[in-house]
Amino acid sequence: MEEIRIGVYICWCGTNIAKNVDVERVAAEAGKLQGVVVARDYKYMCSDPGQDLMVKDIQEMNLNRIVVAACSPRIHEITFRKALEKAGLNPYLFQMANIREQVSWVHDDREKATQKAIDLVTGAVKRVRWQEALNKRSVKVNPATLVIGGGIAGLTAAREIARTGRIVFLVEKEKSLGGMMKKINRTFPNLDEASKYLNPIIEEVSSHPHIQVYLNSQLVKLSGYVGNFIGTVNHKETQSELEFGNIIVATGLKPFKPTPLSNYAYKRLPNIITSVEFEEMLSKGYIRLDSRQEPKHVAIIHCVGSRNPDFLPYCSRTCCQTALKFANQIKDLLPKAHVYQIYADMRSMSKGCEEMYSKTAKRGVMFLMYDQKGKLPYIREAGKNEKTRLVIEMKELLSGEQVEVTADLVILMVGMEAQETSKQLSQVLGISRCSNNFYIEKHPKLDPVATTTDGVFIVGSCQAPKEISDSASQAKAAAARVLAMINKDWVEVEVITSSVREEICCGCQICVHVCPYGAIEFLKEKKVSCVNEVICKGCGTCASACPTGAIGSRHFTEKQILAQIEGVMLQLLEV
Amino acid sequence: MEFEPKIVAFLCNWCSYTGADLAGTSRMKYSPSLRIIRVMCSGRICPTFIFKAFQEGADGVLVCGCHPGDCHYNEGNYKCLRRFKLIEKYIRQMGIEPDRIRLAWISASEGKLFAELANEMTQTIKNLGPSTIKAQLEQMV
Amino acid sequence: MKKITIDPITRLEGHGKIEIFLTDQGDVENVYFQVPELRGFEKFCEGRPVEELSRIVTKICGVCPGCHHMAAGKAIDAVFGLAPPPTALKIRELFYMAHFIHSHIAHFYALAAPDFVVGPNADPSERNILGVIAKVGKEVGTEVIRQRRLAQEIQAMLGGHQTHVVLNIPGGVRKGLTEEQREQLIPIGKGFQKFAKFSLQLFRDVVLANSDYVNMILEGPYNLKIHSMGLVDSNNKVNFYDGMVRVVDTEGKEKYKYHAIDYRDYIAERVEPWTYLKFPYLRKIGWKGFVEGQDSGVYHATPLSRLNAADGMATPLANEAYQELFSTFGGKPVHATLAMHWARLVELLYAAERFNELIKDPEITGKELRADLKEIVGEGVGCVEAQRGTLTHHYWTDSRGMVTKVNIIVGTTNNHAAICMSLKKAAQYVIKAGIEPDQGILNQIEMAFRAYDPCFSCATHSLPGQMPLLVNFKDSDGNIIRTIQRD
Amino acid sequence: MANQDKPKLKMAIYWGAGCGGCCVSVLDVHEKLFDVVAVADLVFWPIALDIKYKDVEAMADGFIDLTLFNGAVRNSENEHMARLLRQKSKILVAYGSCAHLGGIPGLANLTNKNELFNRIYLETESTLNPDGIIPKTHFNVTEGELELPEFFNDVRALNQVVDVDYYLPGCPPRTERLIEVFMAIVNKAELPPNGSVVGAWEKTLCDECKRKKTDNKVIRKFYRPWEIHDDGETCFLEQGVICMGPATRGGCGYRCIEGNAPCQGCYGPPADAPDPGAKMMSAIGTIIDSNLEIEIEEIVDAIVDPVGTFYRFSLPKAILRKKMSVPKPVN
Repeated sequence: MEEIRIGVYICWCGTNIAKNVDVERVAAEAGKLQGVVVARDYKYMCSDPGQDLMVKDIQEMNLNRIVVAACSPRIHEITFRKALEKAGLNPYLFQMANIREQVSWVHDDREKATQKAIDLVTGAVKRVRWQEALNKRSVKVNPATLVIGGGIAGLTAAREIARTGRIVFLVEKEKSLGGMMKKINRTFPNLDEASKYLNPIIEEVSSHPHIQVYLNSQLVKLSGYVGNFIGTVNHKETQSELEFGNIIVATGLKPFKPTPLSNYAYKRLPNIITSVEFEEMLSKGYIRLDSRQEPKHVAIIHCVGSRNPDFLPYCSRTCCQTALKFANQIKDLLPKAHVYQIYADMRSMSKGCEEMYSKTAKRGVMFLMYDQKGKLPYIREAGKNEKTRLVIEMKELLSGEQVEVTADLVILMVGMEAQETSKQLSQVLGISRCSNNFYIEKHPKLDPVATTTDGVFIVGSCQAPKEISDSASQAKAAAARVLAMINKDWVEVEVITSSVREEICCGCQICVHVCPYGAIEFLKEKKVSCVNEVICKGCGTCASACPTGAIGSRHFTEKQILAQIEGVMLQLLEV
Repeated sequence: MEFEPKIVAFLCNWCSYTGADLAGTSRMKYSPSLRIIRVMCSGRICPTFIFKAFQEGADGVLVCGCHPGDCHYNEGNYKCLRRFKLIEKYIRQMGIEPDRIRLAWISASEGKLFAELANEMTQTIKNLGPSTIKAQLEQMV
Repeated sequence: MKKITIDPITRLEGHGKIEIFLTDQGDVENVYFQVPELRGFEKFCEGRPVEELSRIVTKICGVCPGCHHMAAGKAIDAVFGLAPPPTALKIRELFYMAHFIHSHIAHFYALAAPDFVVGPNADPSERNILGVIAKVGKEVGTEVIRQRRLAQEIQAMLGGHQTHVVLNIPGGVRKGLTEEQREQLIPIGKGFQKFAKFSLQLFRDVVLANSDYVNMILEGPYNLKIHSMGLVDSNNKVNFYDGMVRVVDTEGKEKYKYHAIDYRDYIAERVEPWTYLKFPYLRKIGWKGFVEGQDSGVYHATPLSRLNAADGMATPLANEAYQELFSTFGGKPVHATLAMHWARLVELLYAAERFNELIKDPEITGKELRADLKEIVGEGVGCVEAQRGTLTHHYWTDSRGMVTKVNIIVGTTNNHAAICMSLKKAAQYVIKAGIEPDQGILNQIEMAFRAYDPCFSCATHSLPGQMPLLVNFKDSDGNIIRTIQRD
Repeated sequence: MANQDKPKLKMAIYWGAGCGGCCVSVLDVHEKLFDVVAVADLVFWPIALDIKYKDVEAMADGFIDLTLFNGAVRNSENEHMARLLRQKSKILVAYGSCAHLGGIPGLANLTNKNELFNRIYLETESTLNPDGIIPKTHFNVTEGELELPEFFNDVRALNQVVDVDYYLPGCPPRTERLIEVFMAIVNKAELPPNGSVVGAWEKTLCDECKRKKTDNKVIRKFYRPWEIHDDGETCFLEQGVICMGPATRGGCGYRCIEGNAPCQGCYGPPADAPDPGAKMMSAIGTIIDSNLEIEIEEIVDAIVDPVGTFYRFSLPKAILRKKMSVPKPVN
């Protein structure tokens, strides 16, 4: 075996580390460790001169293992790996000791902090000796894409991709395309007709030569991995197998049914309808009661189901704007009608909505605030001598008064919840859901349309309730991600994976169900397990579940970790 | 001089380790007794690691993973939990105080909780006193 | 005072060691037999699930693992309050007969026969199994090995593991016997019986026909007037697997007959500071020291004691052989230590006959192999006859069947005191002031002790090759004065 | 039969803290005995004790070609012989589970000398010992002094006392394996590097086990062997009974499985396992089929004896090789 020649670099991070850690002493102690050829401390290791210093050492002293003690590897591991590559050394022959976030920033006692830093460096040095060169691997990408869901998000994504001449399979569980948006009459804040936007897209998608639309269909089975998926789609009796390289999930959401909130008397008293039902009414071009008369008093109750710990703990995000939109539509159609906004919080976010809010207020719409934490508004049938059929009892928060709102039509702004199918689909796709059953993105801030499963993207309201514009932009973002991958033609896959030593594997098959990604397959003829390293994400759970030691976890091998334990416990310095 | 425990802590990369980093970026102070070792997932943690830590003289061993349901790899933390329960039973049978090992869930946003955990565990170990395991293993009589 | 150390001896639990102290005149002052080893199963079995003990205690002795397996199996049945179905009991006994056959063959031919077939004073390098084979011919030798192998293979067939058998499970056995297997075993059983009869004939021809041997057997040093213990069935016939413990006194009269579970009322164990092995004795009489006779608590549990303690054998041919033995000695009980070899062959014949009875029994291939658990009683005693003595296992458990306490009295332990006394007698007889002991004399000391147990005997007559024995004559300061070596 | 001109192999077998089963496994060469005798001379056999120590001491270093040391190191006599035989032998083989891993006697590392002596010489129900006599290493009888070896507090495997050339595992080793290794040595065949396990497979038992096994390795409830009705053909693990097969080297001929009993690991762990029981413990923990802490605790509760299950034959070679005595907290 080659002689191990380790270089150790202790970063001061200006004073960030140097203030609480005696970096010179750490370097001195590291220098005494077996295999360490050079140990230096430097002001900023991540800076160009810092990296150059390391690169120069590697080349001049032909170092073959590097340890940097600095900030968290989550910040600069990549940086230093690149530096190793630059020096012609495999980037995985590198280990970091986190002496900033986990030492200098959290300990004041300089002596103890220094001691701890020395231990962590020793651990890294012991570990790096056992680290092996790993090579990046990539797979070809199938240029076809599967889009699940034919709402505005799915349609947009499908169109974007198809327009570049790539194949798209669009799977919609309903009998027609359009999704929630089809149910919407006009969009806020400008009250444009939704169909004006939606229909041309549906038109283009349905007739596009590169898009195959599957209606009344569902994805029931998925195998393969990023770039090379195979999916089974059920449509009515028939089934078809499709091959594609990426998946865009755009399954949207569904409106909340207000029946459980008995205080709103939905379906119990006449002329109490949901926001969705009201949209349909508007699409028919009129506003009327069961009696076909026009209402004189219209009350709009907000947050029905939303922001309610017993139902939908979250904000459904579009209801407030829609309620304002309704007020305007009512005023347009029935200028004499009295409109009441019974709200908990006005959240008129998104471009142009705040303006819509003040505009609406100016049109004589009355805003009444109720206490969501306290007693919710209660709808009762009006008595004989009252002028309307319905009365809403509520405590008005701003005035602090108990008031009764008279209404002949009540619109319940129902919240939006995840599809029932979200669980089943999440299992098929191997993506996870949040506590509210919406799909979880890979990173809430920095990677909002990707998921932890490579090649699977989530767009629109299946990730959380959204307005049309957000859904569209997510769809285009995902499309761009997919197209980028298709054009690159290959995709890099995880290097830190598990692998099986077939000469040791006894074929007990304990590992098979341990893998959360189904990356482990038992080869019957060979009587051994085999890890599909493209699917494997490198969690290493199988390595710790393997009773024979046949499964190894690259870059986190038993030898490496045990050596690190030995290192951090090694008493170098008696305090 | 006062007994300063050495606790080997195994942290998963995605939640716990990031949580520990957050404690740092938020400049929270906690006991210097921990020696953190990073693994990708708490599901990687094998009994061997824990036994080895004690053999090398650790006064305690801390294992941290993502909260149930939040595992970056879906279920690794559950697998860790299952093993841990068995390890606890074994440790007891071997005459080691069960309080010397601890499993805790720390999310990426729980820097404060991590700092508190570190202090708490350090206190527990201080109350137990230094581990004699290494010494006992080294003497063959 | 001089001290001789004879140290060629092995053990069940630990190696054996003989210390002979001589008076200044050179007469034997005293003899000590020491067992220097201990493993402590009684202690480390605590905390284990009780059903595992049947698999753990076989490791007490790899020479007679089956005996510990059976004693444990019975104790565990009792802990679970289970009575195994007839088929299970018969399979266990069938296995046990095979176990006896293998062990008795090994002992007689590899360990005892050399003294008689080759001769007590013959060249030690020939006084071993190969020497026997040389005398009786290779066919016979091969046959000896073959019969032992068959017995071993049957143990493997029934108990999985040929040494550390796994047959027993609480309330029965893990594995049944198929028709095919039974068919296979029938001819083998016949072979056993034939071979047992052959062996008895060999004993008559070689030993009984030789007046020197007969005298030697009858001679004082090889006689020990002590009580005899053994398991007997309802007709007071010898039984290896089950029955009540019967003790007859030095006159042959029944002294006690008790259920194994009451063993503590009848047996107590004494601790001596100079050996790790304890000394069981008859509790009601009490420990009177290493002395013979009706008033001594010393007893033995050996093939001979089993015959003494019984009224006969349960199978016809073995019973004839039994009668022949006692009539030859002019009645019961027999105290001639060397007659143990003969008794062992009578038992070999019984084991073979019983094997054949069982293999013909229709129930042996039955399908009901286990009784199902009802409740955990929490205490159980299991007692069987091991080749080398009555073996008792006693377990206590908690409500989950986890072992809280274990007490074991191993076969050979029963004979610890007797062995010490036989050795002293032999030594006193052969080592005389003025006469320099030679290797023949040393061998005669060992013969006294070899009769008790193969584990104690394979020492000087083991596999071929150089197996010298050596005696150091030491003065009281332990300096070696002279050494006799046989090689 | 090997040819006669070849000098015979000088072979020794010593029996430490073991049961003799290893010696029986040697006897079980049966008819092959004649072949063995033709090529080997037994120059030492367990039974010839300190006399033979003197003989062995008299031998030149390396005089013995091959020593099979069986049994663990339990007392000073075993240790002395281990050192002596190491010195006198060209090849020292740790023969059988006890020498290899500590074996069943190694379970005594869950207790200690005092507890053990107290139980056996004072507390056992059939013992009458009013004077509280405990055997002593040196004791003066009226005629002179008697000596006994010193009983150690811990049980040790052979390589915890001396360097071992090869390990031939098993309780006892399967005789076929012994013959293969023996013949390889006799015929001066290429031997694996020192410190290797010989006479056992690289793969673990499942590889050759005849029972039906699938990937259905999720366990909702663990059973003790008597709690199930074994169907005689389904993998024990899949029936909820812990079987050490997956973590135990093959080579034994799955004899316990043949007897419908689960493997308990006498052949020891596969190559380079840092701890003999941890991997199986980890595997078993992983396949517990529940994510609820309370439920998991219930399931684990049914694994009644982890040490006795995962370290049945190997406790002295475990990383935590003996039960710790916890000093009483000072307050």
